Amino acid sequence: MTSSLLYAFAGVALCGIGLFGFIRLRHLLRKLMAFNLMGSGVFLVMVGLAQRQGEPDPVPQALVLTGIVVAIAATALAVVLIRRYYHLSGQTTLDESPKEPSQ
Amino acid sequence: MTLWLMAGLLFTPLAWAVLTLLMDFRKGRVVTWLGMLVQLLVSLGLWAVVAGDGGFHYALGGWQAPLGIELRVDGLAVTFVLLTALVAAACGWHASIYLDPAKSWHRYFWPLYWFLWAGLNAVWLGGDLFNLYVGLELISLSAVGLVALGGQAAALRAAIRYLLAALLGSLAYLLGVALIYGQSGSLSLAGIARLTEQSGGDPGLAFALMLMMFGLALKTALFPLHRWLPPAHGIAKSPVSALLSALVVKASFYIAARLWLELGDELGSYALAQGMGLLGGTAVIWGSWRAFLQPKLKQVVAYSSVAQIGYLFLLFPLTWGASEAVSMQAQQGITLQVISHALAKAAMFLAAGNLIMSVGSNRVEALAGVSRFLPFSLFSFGLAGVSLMGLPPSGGFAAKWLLLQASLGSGQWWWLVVLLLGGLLSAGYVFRIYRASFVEDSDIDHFYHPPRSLEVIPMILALLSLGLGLAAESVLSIMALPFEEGGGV
Amino acid sequence: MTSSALLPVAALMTSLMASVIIFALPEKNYRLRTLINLAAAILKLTLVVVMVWGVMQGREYEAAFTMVPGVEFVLRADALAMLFAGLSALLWLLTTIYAVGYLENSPNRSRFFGFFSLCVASTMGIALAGNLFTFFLFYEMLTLSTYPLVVHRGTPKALRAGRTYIIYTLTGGAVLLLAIAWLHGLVGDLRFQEGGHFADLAPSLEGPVTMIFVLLITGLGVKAALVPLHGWLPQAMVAPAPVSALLHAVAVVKAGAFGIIRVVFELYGLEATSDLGLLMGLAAVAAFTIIYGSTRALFQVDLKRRLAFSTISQVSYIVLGLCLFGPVGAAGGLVHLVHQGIMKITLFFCAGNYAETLGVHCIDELDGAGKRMPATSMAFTLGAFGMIGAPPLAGFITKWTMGTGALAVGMDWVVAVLVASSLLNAAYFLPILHRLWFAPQSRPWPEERRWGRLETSSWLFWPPMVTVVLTVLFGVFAALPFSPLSWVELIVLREVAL
Amino acid sequence: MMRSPGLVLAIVGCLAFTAGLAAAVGHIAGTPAPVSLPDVVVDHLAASGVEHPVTAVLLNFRSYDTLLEIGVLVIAGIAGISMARTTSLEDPELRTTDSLLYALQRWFVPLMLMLAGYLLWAGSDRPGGAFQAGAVLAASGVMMRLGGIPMEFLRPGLLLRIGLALGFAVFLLVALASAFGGEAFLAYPKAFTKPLIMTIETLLTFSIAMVLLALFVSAPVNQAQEPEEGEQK
Repeated sequence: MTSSLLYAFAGVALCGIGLFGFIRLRHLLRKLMAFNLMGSGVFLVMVGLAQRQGEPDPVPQALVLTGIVVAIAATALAVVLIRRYYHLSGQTTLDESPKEPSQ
Repeated sequence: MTLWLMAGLLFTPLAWAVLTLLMDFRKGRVVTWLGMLVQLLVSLGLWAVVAGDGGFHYALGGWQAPLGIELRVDGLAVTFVLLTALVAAACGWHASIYLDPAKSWHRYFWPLYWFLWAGLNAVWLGGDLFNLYVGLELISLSAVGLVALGGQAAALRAAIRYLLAALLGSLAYLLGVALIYGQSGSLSLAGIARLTEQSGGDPGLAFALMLMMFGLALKTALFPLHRWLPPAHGIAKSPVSALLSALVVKASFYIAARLWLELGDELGSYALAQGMGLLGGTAVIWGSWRAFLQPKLKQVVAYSSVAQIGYLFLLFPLTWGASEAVSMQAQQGITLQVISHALAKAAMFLAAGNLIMSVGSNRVEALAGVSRFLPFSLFSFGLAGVSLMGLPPSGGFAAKWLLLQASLGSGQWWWLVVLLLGGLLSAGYVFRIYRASFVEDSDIDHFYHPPRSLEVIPMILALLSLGLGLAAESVLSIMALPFEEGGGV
Repeated sequence: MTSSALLPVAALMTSLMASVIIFALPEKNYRLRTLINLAAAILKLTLVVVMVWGVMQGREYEAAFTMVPGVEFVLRADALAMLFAGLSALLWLLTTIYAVGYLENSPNRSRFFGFFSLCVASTMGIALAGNLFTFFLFYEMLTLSTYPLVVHRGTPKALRAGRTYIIYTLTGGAVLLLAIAWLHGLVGDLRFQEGGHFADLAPSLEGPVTMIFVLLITGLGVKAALVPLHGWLPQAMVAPAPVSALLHAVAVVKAGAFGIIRVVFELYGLEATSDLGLLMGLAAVAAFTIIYGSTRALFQVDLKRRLAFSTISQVSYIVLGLCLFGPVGAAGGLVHLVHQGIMKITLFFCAGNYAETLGVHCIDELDGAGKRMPATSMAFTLGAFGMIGAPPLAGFITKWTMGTGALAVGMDWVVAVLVASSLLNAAYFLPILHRLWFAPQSRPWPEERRWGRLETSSWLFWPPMVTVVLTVLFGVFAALPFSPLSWVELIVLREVAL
Repeated sequence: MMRSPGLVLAIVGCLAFTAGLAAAVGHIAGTPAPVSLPDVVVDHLAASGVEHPVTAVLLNFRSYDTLLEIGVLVIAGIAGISMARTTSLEDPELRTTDSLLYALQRWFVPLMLMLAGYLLWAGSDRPGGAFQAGAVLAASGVMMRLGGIPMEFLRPGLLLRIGLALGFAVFLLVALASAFGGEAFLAYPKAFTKPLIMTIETLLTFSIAMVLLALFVSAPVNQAQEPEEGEQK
């Protein structure tokens, strides 16, 4: 069991926790946190699993860098949306208030 | 030549995204028209090239896989590229007249629109698992941006829900990629396929495949993961809804199908295949039923997308462990279904937009008497409906026919029920709209007449989807073309 | 494309193009619309006549291309196709003329005539379809193009009728599709051909093929209004009179019957069908439908509803004829395709005239209408007598041929059925005739309109006159060449090589 | 005991997922990868124009990914400013009058700028690169913003939009130029590989910082909203 493999398993744990949070939490910002947690988990798995023999592998590191940027973009977009949503509806969750037209 | 076509295909949308970002709505509109023309020509050219002398792999930056990213340019890919060019151009054209230039935020429609188009092309041509992931994100984020554009609380709620679903989906997919890379050390789909063929099935990879399938199914809104779709597609501006329903959901399905066809035999299982098919079948029934109940016109169309997407997932059971011929029939049927649904659904949303615009209400009952005032848009809506019901000679019918043959050929008769019942149920909600439009005793007698061009666009799309059935043979022939192997290793 | 391929396509295109142009025309522009309608109808009629002549010489007209992988789209003009095509081309012309008068200054006319032409195009396609797949294509097209005609008036009643109609026909279509797909999976793409395909059938296939036959007949029976699949027909009566006329005489019910003919004669083959023991069952259903329809007709007070139930019974003559397992009986069934068409369309034209001119819809309002509208009433009378089977009218030819056919193959019970239904026909037609001619006018007409010297608008006046004359001619000169009967005998010689 | 079946379901589901994932990872870890990409990278590193393998992969071997990735970032930026208040950037909740913060700014902002420059330059031969630099740059911007320095150029206008798109546009131009040069799309001409990559990196740094900063600054929402189609306003 190399150290990088340890990272991989840590990543697995993070994925599980993140998923649980993503499913259960209702406050949108918390959901977003949970998503980011899961994301980090995925990145850990990606890097850790790839260089389990110990020698560094640049490719997954590059991939993870790209992944991080994408995740940040997504998070930023989500925050903007959530904030505007809060501003317009005063809500922090997705459940519909009675006055909204229900889908 | 090919180089230029590829460059044009990948470069134009991105470049136009930048250009239109720097302009206001009106200028952006003019520039966009030019870009559409370029895209159409380039896509057509590439299609002609592939139709002429077969598909090929295209190594970006001159770096072969597995080091670099290779694009897979085969018959299927160019068919979808061409389809995208058609539908996206139509929607863009419609939007350029439909959207109100006075609203300051509409200027941001064009860049998002072009990024979406770029993402779609990237996905159709992508042959590299991670690159596909980036392409998917490009699509999702621009789509969410379009849904939320200038919207109010309800629109934002839909957009957020859409974004969260999309993000979860792509994470699941990415996790699968991570596992596959850890196992095979490569990201090129072709290469991985060859490896798995040599090494055979593997539990780790099987789990990875399941993860990816889940993620992609979530992004494709497969029942029961469809809850995010109707609000998003229903509340967006009509041209946007058209783009989303016609193309965006297809992108994630396309990746799922590619994975399945390359890796399914080794890594898939009968249970997984049947399970996907079962969910698809349920989606057909449930989606049609919900569509029948919706009070709002665009909600009806949106739920019908849920149902129509269900058909696509019959690909999995019908190709798993099936004979070459049957599997081919199934693939052709699904391809036709994708194309015809894209055309029909785009037509339907655009027509729905026109109808709503003219009666000033988005409810179904409001259509009473519209058949007297707006026959043209209504007629486009109806023709599109024919294709959704799978009645001849539409593309939807040809697709249904091939799927019937495939399910008979593979002895999986239970899909017949889905196919036939689904057709009848869709007739249920389509005829509900017709019916509403034939009602004569309507109290409202003032109808706003949208510009002619707004009415022409959905008609063209609807006619295409209707005529597709007659040309099915020639459309499908390009899929069977020879394909030069690549993918490194 | 050679001329031989061009002709059937052209015959199809005339009405298709007409409908496209009409849809494009603005509502107000009714002169041009009428002109296009009539021009297209006449053009189509001439094309059909040319093809009939050619087929007579034994020429083959065919256009085909591969539509979906493994399936061909075939348009083919053979003798049988010509029988149906000729009928629909002729009656389209008359019905168009009638409809123009009937719908004068009513709303949504461009929509009406657009779908009207579309409906005829589908009928033409059904006639010319060279294989089951192509047939199905136009069969569903017919469903779609008739729906707007049925609900044309947009009243709640019409919409309800439309709903019933669409549920019946689409379900039938689904069943038919299943059967076609299954058959295609078993034996591949089969074209219609004289004598059918299953003369020597592998025993292993007999089971499925039998089930497929049942499915096929079920799918087609919906439109042919075989009991118990007839529920939509009486409701569809709310449609405007020309539509009912077309639905009953040419388009929908005939499409079903014609499909059954194609399946029995040219797909399975008469012999194979009877070897599989399917003819008897079909005969029983047909016989039951005949009696049932006539009986129900007795109790209808609405004129058009009575005619509707009479259609249900009359159309089954065609099916019954096929089941008589012999050239003569088959001829009787086939010829009724034409005879019932012209007779029934006459009756509906007249019913429409009563409604338009006098505002009469129920039978008990008809008292003394014969004096007010002698010509129309004369036509109605002749049509009715034709239906009853009084010599020398067309209906008599049918029943006579069928009767002899039945006796020739020793199915005497069929004769009993024929006699019984004729009596029933008499029972529900004669009272009407009595009211027309002998009952004095008891009350003023519900809403009377007057048109100069003719008893009604000339658009409405002439079509029934033409059809009634044909009713007589087809009866009297049944023996001459090109009469429906002789044409049918030509077909039967090719079909039933016994 | 149990609060709701949903909760239990979620717990069970997540545990199952985690277990499955762990099993998969464990299984994969046991088997050697048939392809060793690192070796391939090392072989081609010389041709890549940069010494650091990660940067080589990012900006040369898999530059298409990076191009699209920046696209994604720009999209987020666009969506952000599409909701921006256009009248004024002054937003009380983003103002502070903390004297300590002022003091810190004087020291930190220049430092952070230097650090950003260093990260950018370091990227070519050791860990670092455009994104890290951009992030630091943006952070310093955020700090100034908090300090109440107006930074008018962040008002949604042509300037901001140019800033957003600049890095991406240049990247794109290089990509196309390579096509002009007869190479494949995105293939840098051999001679200029290094300078090209450096220019791209620099401009990317700038744009990335712009996007992140814009997302922070123009997050305040405007009142502009339009009703759903067919709903009365």
